[in-house]
Amino acid sequence: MTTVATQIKLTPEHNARPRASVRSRLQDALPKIVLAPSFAITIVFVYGFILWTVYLSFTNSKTFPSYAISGPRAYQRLWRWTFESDPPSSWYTSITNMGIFGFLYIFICLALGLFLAILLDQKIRGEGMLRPIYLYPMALSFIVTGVAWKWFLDPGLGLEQTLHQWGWTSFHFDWIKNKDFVIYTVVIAGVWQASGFIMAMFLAGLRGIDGEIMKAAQIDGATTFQLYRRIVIPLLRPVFLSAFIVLAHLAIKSYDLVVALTSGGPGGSAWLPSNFMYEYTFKRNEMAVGSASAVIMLMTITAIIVPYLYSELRERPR
Amino acid sequence: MLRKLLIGTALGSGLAFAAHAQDVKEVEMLHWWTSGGEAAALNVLKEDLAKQGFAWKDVPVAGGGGDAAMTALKAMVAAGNYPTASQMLGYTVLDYAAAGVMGDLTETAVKEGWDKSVPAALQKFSVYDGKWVAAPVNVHSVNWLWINKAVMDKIGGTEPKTFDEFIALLDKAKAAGVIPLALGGQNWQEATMFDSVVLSTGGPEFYKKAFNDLDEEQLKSDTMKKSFDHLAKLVTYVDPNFSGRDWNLATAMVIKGDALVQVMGDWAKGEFNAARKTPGTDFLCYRFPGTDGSVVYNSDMFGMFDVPEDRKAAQVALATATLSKSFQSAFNVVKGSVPARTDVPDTDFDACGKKGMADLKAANEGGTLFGSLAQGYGAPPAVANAYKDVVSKFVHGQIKTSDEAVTQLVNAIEDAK
Amino acid sequence: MAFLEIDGLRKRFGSVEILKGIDLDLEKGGFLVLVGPSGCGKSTLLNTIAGLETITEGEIRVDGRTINDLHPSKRDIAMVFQSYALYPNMTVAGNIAFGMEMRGVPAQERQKAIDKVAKVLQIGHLLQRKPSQLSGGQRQRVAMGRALVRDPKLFLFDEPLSNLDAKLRVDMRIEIKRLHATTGTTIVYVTHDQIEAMTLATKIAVMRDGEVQQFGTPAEIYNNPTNLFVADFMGSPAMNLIPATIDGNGNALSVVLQREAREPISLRLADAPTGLSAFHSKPIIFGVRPEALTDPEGAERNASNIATADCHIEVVEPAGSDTFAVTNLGGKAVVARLRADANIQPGTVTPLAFNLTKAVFFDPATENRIV
Amino acid sequence: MSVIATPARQSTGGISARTVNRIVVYGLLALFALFYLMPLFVMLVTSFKTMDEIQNGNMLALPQAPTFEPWLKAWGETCVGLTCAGIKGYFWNSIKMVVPAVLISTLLGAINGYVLTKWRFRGHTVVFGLMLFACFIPFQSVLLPMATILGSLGRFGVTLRNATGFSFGLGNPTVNLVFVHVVYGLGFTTLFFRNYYEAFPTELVKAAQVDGASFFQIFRRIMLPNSMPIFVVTVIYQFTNIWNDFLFASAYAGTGDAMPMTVALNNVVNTSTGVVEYNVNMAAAMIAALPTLLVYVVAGRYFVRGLMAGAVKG
Repeated sequence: MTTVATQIKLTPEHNARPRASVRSRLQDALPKIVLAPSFAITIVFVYGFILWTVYLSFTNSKTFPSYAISGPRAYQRLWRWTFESDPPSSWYTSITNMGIFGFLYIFICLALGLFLAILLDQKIRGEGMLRPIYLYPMALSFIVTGVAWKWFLDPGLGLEQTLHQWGWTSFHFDWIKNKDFVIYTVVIAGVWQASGFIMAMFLAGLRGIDGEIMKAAQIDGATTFQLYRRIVIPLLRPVFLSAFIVLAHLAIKSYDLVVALTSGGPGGSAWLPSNFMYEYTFKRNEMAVGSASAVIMLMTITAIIVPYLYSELRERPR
Repeated sequence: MLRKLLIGTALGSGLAFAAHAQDVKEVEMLHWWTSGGEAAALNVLKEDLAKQGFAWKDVPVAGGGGDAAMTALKAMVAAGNYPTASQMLGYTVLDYAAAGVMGDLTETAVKEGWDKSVPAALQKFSVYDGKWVAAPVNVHSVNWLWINKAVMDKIGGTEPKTFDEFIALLDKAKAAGVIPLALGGQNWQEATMFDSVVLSTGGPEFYKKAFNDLDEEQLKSDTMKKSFDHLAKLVTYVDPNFSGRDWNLATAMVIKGDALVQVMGDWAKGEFNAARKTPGTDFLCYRFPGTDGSVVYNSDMFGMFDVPEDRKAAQVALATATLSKSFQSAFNVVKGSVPARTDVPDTDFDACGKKGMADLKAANEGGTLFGSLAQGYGAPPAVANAYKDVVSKFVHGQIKTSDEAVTQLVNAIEDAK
Repeated sequence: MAFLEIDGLRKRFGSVEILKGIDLDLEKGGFLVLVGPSGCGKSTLLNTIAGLETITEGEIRVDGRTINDLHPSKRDIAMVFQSYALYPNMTVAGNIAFGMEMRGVPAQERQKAIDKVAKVLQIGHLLQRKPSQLSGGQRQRVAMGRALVRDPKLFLFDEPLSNLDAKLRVDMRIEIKRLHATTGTTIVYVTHDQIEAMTLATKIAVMRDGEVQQFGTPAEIYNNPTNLFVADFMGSPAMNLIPATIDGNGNALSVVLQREAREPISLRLADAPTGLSAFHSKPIIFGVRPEALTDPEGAERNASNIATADCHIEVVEPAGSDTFAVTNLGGKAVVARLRADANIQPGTVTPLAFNLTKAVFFDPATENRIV
Repeated sequence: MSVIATPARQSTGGISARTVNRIVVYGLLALFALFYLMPLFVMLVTSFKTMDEIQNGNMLALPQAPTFEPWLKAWGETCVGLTCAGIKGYFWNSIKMVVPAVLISTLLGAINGYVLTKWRFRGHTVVFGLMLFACFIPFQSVLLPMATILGSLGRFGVTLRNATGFSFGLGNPTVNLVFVHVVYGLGFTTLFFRNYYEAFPTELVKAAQVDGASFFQIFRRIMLPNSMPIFVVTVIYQFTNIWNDFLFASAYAGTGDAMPMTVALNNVVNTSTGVVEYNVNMAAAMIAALPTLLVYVVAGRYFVRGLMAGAVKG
């Protein structure tokens, strides 16, 4: 049978037949009635607010929202900051940082998460102890761990200082103080926070793979490396996609990571678009620019996420 | 939206008024003074009010030098839940007043004679459209040097009177193996220092035209370029790990003798006080070389919101207590700043405080009291932050030359206006 | 009036028509099997009877009452699912009693009913287990118990045996047959297995592409398939369907089967269907079931029309009870069913007897039976 | 599944390849464990040091004279704004906000997932797509419009109170926060449950329908009892996110009587003047994080199991 046939159809197309009783029609509509509040809430509080933001981006809103449309000046400014940016504007820094951070953060988290999951899947004694160790960073607010990381990465207090005290005086690690490298320290802390969670997702995926497939591959003479590369990793595709969604969402919302760790970095060199947006909306009283940057962020997310959602959600013939 | 909000609030407050015939004996206060010393200073006010029978509903939101608090305030105002008062800075007061959400304290102000005792420069921010909307708590001045006396003695330095003498002093410290200049590499600290550099390089007239009037001629002048050169020179005396450092950690370097001097506002004195250091014997306070006679200020204000009638009595009590001479003295002794009214006796203040009060009075009378651009008293936040961006990028090397810095500054300010 | 009546039933999903006008009826106590290849709409039809899917057009009546718009629980039906659909969080007893619980039957009565059913199905010792602790056959029994306990007007079975192994499947088939015989309930049963259909049904509906191809008793379906599809689908091994031509004139028609490297076989038809005369010299499909093509000794003695022809035997498959021989006629492999002890060797030429009384003819163009 | 345990082919020089293999695997795991534990270690040792030791000693060194003082101070004495009674009181504020928010958003997610998989209707994918995309909205950009709406609700609450004597929670900061977290948690909870229920046998629902169970009875008796794994995942995820939220908490519930733990902690940690009491800050941070840590350690096992059971399926 096709997928459609196994679904229970709720929109009855009664034609030329006696009308169902009010009660039974209510029964039929019940699932929709139950879903309606959630959906309505989403429409109002997400899409309504998105529209509101889009509207504001075309106004001259400063400290407070103003509702007189005044044209795309905010976008023109962002455009100029993107393409005539020497020395780099805060906006240019934010979006290039987003590129660097987004790519490295997602890539390293996926790679490290998969790697740890594979290691942890080798019938490890003490897995029950290791797993929470890898997972716990996700449980802590960065308000808290940001301070610890800031210390650790500070050349005068942390790793560099410690290694110097231990006698390795030529050791040098001052990325957090360097405008060109500070974004990579944000990556390190971000990876620390999220990779354990990704590890858990991969671990779950690995445990879900049919053992017989693995045996078959081993009998076929695949080496361990080949086994993972050719069989296991392709089978984990759905996990990759889910992990990607989780990481992309975390990357885009990374705000306090930057603030707690770097206070924005030397000369604002660690900014991400969410910092830009917050800064312009709330601190610089340029709400129109903040809104416009939010709109551009949302458009970028749409461009990345919607094709994924489409491919995942369209009816697949079985 | 705001208009709708206001109607809603009016409606809400009307109903609330109907419901409560009695006044609400409570002040709701949003602030970001959460550290020990600040909280202690604010406690003086809380106790003052308690004596009059008013409860204190605390809304502390720390972080980012008031950023988090201002975001919370914006949300509260958008929701129509105005606090009785909120700690606010400069142009923010005027923005909220323009939006029509501030109360009117003119009556109290007249009765208490605020317009005579509060410096005119401050009134620019506490009075909107002829109405008193905020109570200034203090006046901070930005153009100070804070010097460790022991280090100064060791290297045999004397008070620098010009920028060149200052550089010579820093060189001595460098030669003695001390970090000459303690700086926290955050944009507001860098820009705060630059305020003083510009005042020193160009003089009071130049500072006013450039940083308060935003005169383009001055902004792109050679004097501005020279100011950036001076800033570049100063940055060479900073230790390599300065980037991202909090200001109080920089102050701590001076207190401990790791560094000779910090260029910082007088809130730094609160740190010396907390460390039980005495001016004159443990540390020295000098005006930034070449800025004696002028004061670059910022001021904490308590913005008074348009609260329902039944909360007005509490608000008036709060405002009156805030500007009372006793509180002004007690608070500012702890905080390191000077009173917001010029008629407070300086008996309880230490040497630096006394000098600060005298300087403020003189500057007020002499017309050399200028708002700090870095602290949001020279121009609206959009401009001030654009300015901080340029200074910070210059300090950290994204902007490489003084010429470029001047061009960028002019463009950024023009863009943000 | 029949007990279950389905009139002009149609179901559409958007522009796709899943059921294209179904008319069926079943007497009380009957056993209707819906059979067909996957995708033919048989499960959808069952679901519409259960009320799990709505219908677009038409009417379903049970015991004279239209149930089109009734909620499944109001139709007085019970259903056994392919996967058994046992609630994993409940014990066997809980599963069996759930329906009664939903109807507000007091606990005591529920217990009684459970005990009764457990006795019938011999699952008394399993009552406190969870479904995950049961074997496949046990789950099947519990699923049936859940249906039985309801004592409904109508039982619906959706491919209930397809998840069992071959032996268990035969056992359960017999069990279901016995259950039907002893309880006398009315059953609608969906399967894609034509043996199940033949053995269990009192009525069979063969379906394809949302249409009923033929509706009748198992014997009718088997012996008188109305078209090529039914002929091909029902019976195992399947009916031999051999391309042929009609020769002769008037009443003396014969069917001619081509052979490779030999002259064609011509079989004379004694009482050919009347429609066949129109196909003179035209191609037809000649259908003969394997058991109607056998060794001359094993052929039905009293059949009125038997023709014998020498055939080249290509493969011999001894199956124990029978021996199957494969020859080639009309370009197709044709299976003959011989006695188990028939002495036959592959590669030899042996005479085979065609029981033409049982033969059927189809029009290759319309695929319908020629009558 | 588990592989690599391929038996050693030849043992070379006494130590088998397998042993070497195991040593490498355990070594790597231990190394990464160190990486993950390092900040926790720094926080822990700092919280037991005196201020003197922190300022003059090594960050990674063990405390020479361990003291519980910072913990006691953080718990009962440190100042949050003008109130100096430690952070203990804010636990309750957070709990009474987090627990309902987590439960409501999880239950709604469950029921949404149930409808979106088992009671499909035309356009169900669009509805789900829209709800899922909602996860990506940056919270900073909803702060103000949300405040406006909460404000209107609050005024409506006042009207209600005047009319009926009850405000039905409208205008209460805790209720507001619960509402906000439910609204912006729905996307993820619905995603989790939808993916889980997608693999949940539809025949069970049909069977229950035939058995006469209603829409809600099926949900309560059939779906929920079989949703434990995904429940654990969703609750952990929501609990962590809501407990750690600062933005909404500070904007909508900054006042003392509703202030959640994160805002209080921020007020302790994020002071910009005075000597920063790192040991107290670290202790406070640890205390504030205890509930989430506990949840991860206790439920960590079920977490992976729950992820396995469906949350990671595309």
